[in-house]
Amino acid sequence: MPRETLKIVGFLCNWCSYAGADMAGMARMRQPDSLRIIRVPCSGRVDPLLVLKAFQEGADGVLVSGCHPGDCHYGNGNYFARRRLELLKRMLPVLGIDPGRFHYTWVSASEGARWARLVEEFTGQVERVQEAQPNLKIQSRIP
Amino acid sequence: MSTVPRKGIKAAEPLVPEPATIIDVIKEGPNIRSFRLIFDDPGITTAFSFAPGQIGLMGIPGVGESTFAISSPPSQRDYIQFSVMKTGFVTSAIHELAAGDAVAVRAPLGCGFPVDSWKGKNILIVGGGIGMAPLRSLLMHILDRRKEFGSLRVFYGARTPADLCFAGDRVQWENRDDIEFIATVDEKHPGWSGHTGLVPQVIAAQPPAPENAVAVTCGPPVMIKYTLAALQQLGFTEAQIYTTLERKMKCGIGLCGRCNIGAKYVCIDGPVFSLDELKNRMVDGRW
Amino acid sequence: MRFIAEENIPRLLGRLAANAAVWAPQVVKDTVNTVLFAPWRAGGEIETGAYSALSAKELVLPATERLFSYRYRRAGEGERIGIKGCAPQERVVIFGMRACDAKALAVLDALFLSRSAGSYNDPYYQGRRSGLTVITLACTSCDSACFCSSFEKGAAETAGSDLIFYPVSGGYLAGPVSEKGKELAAVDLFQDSSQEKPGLAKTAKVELVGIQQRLLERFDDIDFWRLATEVCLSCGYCSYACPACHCFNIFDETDGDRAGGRYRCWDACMFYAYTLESSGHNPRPEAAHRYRNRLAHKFSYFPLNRGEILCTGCGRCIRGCPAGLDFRDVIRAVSAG
Amino acid sequence: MIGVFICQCGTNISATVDTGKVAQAAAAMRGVADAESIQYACSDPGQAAIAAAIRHKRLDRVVIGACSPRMHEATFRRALDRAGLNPFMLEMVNIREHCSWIHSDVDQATEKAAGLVRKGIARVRHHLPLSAGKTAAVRRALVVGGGIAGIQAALDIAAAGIPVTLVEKSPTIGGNMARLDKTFPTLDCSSCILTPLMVEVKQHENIELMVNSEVDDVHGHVGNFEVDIRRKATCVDEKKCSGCMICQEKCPAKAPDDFNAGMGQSKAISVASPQAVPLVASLRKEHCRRFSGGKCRVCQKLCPAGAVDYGQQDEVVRQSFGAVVAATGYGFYDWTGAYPTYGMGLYPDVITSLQYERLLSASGPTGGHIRRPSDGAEPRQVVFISCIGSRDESVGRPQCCSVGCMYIAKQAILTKEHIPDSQSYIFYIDMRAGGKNYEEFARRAQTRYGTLYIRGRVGKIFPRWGKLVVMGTDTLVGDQVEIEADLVVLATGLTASDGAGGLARKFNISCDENGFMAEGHPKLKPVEAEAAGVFLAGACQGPKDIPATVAQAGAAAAKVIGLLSRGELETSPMVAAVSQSKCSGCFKCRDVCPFGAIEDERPAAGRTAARVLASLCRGCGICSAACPPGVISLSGYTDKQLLAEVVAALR
Amino acid sequence: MNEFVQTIKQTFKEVDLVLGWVRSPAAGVAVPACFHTPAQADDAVFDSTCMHNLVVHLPRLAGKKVGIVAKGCDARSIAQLVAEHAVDRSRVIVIGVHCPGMIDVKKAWRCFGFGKRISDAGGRVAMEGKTVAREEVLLQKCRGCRDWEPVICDVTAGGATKAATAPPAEPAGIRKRFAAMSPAERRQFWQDQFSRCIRCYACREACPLCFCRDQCAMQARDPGWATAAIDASQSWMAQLIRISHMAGRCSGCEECERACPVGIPLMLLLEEQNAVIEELFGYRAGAGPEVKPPLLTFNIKDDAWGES
Repeated sequence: MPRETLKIVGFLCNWCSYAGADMAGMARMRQPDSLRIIRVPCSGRVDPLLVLKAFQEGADGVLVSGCHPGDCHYGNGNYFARRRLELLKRMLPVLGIDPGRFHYTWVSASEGARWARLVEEFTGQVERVQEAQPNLKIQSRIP
Repeated sequence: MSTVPRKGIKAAEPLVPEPATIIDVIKEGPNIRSFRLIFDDPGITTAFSFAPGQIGLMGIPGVGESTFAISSPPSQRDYIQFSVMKTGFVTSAIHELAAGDAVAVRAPLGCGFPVDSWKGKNILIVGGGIGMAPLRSLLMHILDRRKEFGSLRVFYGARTPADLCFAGDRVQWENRDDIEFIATVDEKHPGWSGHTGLVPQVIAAQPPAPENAVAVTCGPPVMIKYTLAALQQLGFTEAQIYTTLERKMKCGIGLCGRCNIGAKYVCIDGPVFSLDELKNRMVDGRW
Repeated sequence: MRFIAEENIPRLLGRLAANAAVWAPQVVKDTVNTVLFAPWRAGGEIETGAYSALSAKELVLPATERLFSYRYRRAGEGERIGIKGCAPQERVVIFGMRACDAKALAVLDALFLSRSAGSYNDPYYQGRRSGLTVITLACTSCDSACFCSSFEKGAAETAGSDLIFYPVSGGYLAGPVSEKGKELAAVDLFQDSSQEKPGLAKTAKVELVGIQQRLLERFDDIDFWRLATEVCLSCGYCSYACPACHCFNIFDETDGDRAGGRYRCWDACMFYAYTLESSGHNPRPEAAHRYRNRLAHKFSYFPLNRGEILCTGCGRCIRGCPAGLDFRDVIRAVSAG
Repeated sequence: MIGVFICQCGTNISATVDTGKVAQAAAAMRGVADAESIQYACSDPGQAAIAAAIRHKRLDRVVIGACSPRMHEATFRRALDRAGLNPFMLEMVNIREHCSWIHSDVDQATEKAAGLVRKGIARVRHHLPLSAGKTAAVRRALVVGGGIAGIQAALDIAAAGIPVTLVEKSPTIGGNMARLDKTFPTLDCSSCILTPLMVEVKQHENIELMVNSEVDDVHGHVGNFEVDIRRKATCVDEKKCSGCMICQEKCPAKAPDDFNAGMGQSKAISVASPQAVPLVASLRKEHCRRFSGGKCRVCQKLCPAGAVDYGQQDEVVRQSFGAVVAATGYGFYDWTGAYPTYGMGLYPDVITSLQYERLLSASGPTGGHIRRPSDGAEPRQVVFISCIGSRDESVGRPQCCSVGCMYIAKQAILTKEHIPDSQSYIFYIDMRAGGKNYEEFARRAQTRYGTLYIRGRVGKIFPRWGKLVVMGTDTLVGDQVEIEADLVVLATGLTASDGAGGLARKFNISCDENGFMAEGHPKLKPVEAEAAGVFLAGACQGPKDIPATVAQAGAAAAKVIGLLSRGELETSPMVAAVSQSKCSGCFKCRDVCPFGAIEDERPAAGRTAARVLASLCRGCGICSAACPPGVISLSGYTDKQLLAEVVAALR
Repeated sequence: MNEFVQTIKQTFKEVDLVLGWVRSPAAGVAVPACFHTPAQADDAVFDSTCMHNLVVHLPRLAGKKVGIVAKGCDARSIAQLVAEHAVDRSRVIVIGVHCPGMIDVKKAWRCFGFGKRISDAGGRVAMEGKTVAREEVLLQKCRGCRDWEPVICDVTAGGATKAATAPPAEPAGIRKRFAAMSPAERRQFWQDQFSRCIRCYACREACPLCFCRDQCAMQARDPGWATAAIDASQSWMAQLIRISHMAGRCSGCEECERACPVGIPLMLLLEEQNAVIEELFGYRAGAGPEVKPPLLTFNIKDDAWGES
């Protein structure tokens, strides 16, 4: 499936990862265009249900990125996020969602290059998952 | 093309609303707005007829619909008006609307006030806050047929002067000599020269006679509770007192459940009830 | 009376399936004997021995159905709404409904197809109901949750059915109730028979005389209702399983920015949210308030307004209640005064 | 009514995004009353156009598709405010950093931009007007670090009448600058320009100086940081000590001389340097005989002021501050482990530039005479090697130290002035002399002082007959070079100072990959840390020279003065709020709140519900994700807003 | 009068009411009941059909002093509620019983039909002459029970004399099949399962830990995690709201699955989640009243499991 049709949602914390993505932009680092970034104050704001909601709505991939452990703008938001998201990641196979469609990571404000690489890699990963098994959205059947 | 005048609710598809367009929005108070609208099918606006007290469901497809009393009188042929207090999901969305915006309406529904049976009687109208909306329709209707009734007395209360709706109308009502219009606010307020005090207190201070009279009341539950007590104290019987209720409703046509008070459905048997129809159900507010 | 041999049932259903969807009770795969009515396909195994967890009311009142779709379009400075209604016209044959469930259809007809003054009939219900053919399976046995005998005709109830099958040795006697049923039983898979109808089940009997008034008298005794509901979980199972419960919710769904639809779906009077108003006020805040309304609606209000008791004795609410509640105990207590 | 404005940002956006088409797509959305493409939305005419549209089209919500909200969200909020709209009815959509700058295909970028704008419109529908609360701000600033940056910041803040506490971990302020001999490019004496400022700090009525002190713990937030400052025990009563240095003279225990970068010897009890401020002795227990089990009490017996107190304990002082300046400076790269071919520090005559600086200094261990460490001989051939631990990927340090080229040139010049018959060689990678008069200065080192510049890296240093053989490549000529040197000076790169990382964590300052503290924005917030109320001065934010440090310190001071001058701060309106009627009182929010901003309240008899203390809430939203029924919600990032965004992103 | 009833009666000295079981005349099995007087407690029973977790009623009885009969697994729900400040420990008297292993009444009814008195002795479950091996109708959770001894207990009221019964079962039936499924098959599996869901919320209402009840996000219109539609996609989302909110809280009492009228195997999700939580955080919900639930805390060394 060509990359353009992928739908990937990213939840980025305002202080590190969103700024890192900005940095990648300032450096004009080319990235795949399938990502839609949603800004949140902190990765700790990302209710795992938002990720599941994205999958319910048909997302092909979901990416969450926060400040590096120890660098949270709020002290420890990403530590809570890490627990919640790791659990979510391990639950995805049970739901029948390929865990390759989900990734959580930490990108700092200065890691523009790393961000660009990450987007490239994650998009590629989702692409491969997608090729192996098309995204199956839970279907509604309302008369 | 159908030549039969249609109502704002389709007999064959009662759950499907008629598209309408807002032509004017009037800011009545801090969180109350009146919306004047016309049906997109001009035939409906022309043929639209209803009795004061009847309700309609106005909504925004994609958001939902809610029940409102029609606050314009039947004689108003240019538009129908709903007055909406912002309390939740749908009403907040409605409050965002402006002239030119589209809504979808099912109206009229329910039963209005039995005005014809009140001919020759003295009429007492007691309203509070947004509860004045259906009473505005009723009052203007009675004024249209003023000669058919005895004395006409209106008490209208709100928390503060800003919460009193229908400012333009009030000036007219206060200036007419065939109606005694008394507005009151809960507490003294700078710039307010009218009555102060809760509605039941103000009624008690100028007691209306129950003989050959009907009383109509609509307002917040607390006000209704004490107004009913005050009226009954004055000798009004349950059959002489009417109230109009607003309940959570979905279908508006007696099918979906939920709006019943005992065996009565507010959407089809009401919203206008005489007190003897409801009995004690008004007292604890649980049904 | 007509007779159809056991082995001709799949043939009969197969033929019917050519012109209509055929529904029958079936065991749900991967479950412990959960029986539901579901679309039947040739070769599918029909479970007539066990009790279905839900009635088949979804055939006339789908759990969720679209009422209309809408689309906004620009009109000068403003916008206009275009609305397109839905008119379901489905042909369904249901096989294996019980007399209680079929009776419930007749009860629902009294509401949704009413043409009394001031009320509207329901085009969606009507569209589905008129296309529905009901082949009822008469009960020769029952369990302790069944209580259809509390009503006039008990297991011999025919209302709502088009054709009733009475189990006899080697097959079923078929008794047509309606014209539809007569036509159905006329086909060559049936033959005339002079066999006696089997004896039908005698189910538990709950005394309902005077209950309409008794409930109203008990209505304000809230402590009574609190006791009655103290182990009630306030879930919606009893409503959703009930063949006669019909309350619904209406909600909108958007499909993109400018289009979408309005839908209705089942709703249950035992839910807190059912009567919750946007102001935060709830006239039925506790399970006790909701339960008394539930029983009063079934045994008092609906009979008063529509002339039918909103219960047909199927017993699902007793059999499946996760809290093991048996509302017959409450009815008995109300009757006892 | 929603207004949508798509900024072209000159060609920054419009080169890859067809802003007209994006505006058109937005106009097709429900509730969008106005959608237009603007050349520069942030410019005066741009803002004026937005304001005009707000007024004329009665807009109540605004979506601006432009650069990152981190850049201009505040700008546009102010614009909304001026136009009479609540500033929080704005949604910014990033179609520059996240779209036009990272895509090249116009169609794709345009479609993505339109999608992003649709997502913004879906979100803005759920915006609510918000207003800021006010909290009192403590009118006192904390400056951490007593180098030139901290000194300058403290003096500037104090000059505005705002009390300052200056915390320095070592026994004296002055920092690295106090250890320098002369400064480039003017060659004026470092002490001569710094010492008066140090003294002024000591004497300033608005400055409380705390040396031998470190920040232990931090609570609170902008306007009211509660900081625990640990005064480390020095066994000397600062108030009594007169700095007579008798103790140092008589102390029998030798100790390394930190001030002289290990080039000389000091004592267990000592005054850091003759110019130290405060001029107070301190005792290093790890070197003291008494503390290593002996009975020595020499210093205490001899101290004329009776200032020595062996029983002194660390003391933790809690103070409140409205704002904080981090000025923790820099350290030098430890080269010994990374450059094995340079002798791993085993050759005494391979020294660092800071050590050389101390050899040059009149106040240094050699009294300003250049003597090489191995035998005290005066070197004739001096080799300088630049970029040790900077611009060197092979040791994982790509960063430029930004001062090395200049200080080597300075040291070469000074070498010639000290020893006229000496010859200096400089191995360099590139000459970087970007500052005012820098290029001329470096040129002078070659022309007037005869310094030989060799472009290339040194491969190996090894001793031969009392000399050090320096083997390198001259990449301009393409030849091997071999120099017999008497002394080799390594221009080590600048690193974040020890402990800067720990401090950064305490104040929620993020650090870059080199360990330097990250500024809020590389262009627009060069002195603000991301944590509100925390500012950066000097080399803690990145290597820089003295003028740049002083400039940044002044800027940080100006920010602090601006922040604290009003006496109260606006609290962010984007804080959490509880819908108490729906709260079940499980307090999961309180369990996860990093700021202690949740307390319990009894809204009705028998019910407990959570309440948010808005002045403590910093808007992280961790609580919101922890609350099962979602009754605590973060204004500006409500579940509704995020859900709308998710759904719109995928449809 | 038996010892069990006697123990309950004695707790009335300290409590306003006691939650226990009585035998339902119609259903032939135990059903939950509230005893308000010692005399009412005469009807109290405890047998292997007392499968209900009565703890579900505790949060809504806040303000009253309550006695509750609790099996080992039920006691874990109480401990978890206390740890979450949802139940005031000082207002609850836990009457611990030793559980013989509970019969899955649905399975039993499948063998015998509804409403017949079930006897349970000598490893056989019997009714009206028909018998079946006990293991066949035992609740899933009772196999390999780890919680025979109540973790919270104020008085002991007897019960079974030895720890439960069957060894942990190898995944069988649906569990075995599910374990072997590919992601796509699992997605389809849930599609099928949730297309049966009628959103009666019996799962939630039966859950002792779902104490938000009336405010539950599964059902709330605002912010609208799921619409009201009774449809696979929305039901999937709604159920995941519950599963997600149960993370680190579910004590595995199986009440949701038991309550589900259409037989959705909800425990497949919860069992897996509980296993992941035990693996990641070494935590079993209901371990004790003082323990901090794992998602309400963190450890900076959590990355031992590796950043993804």
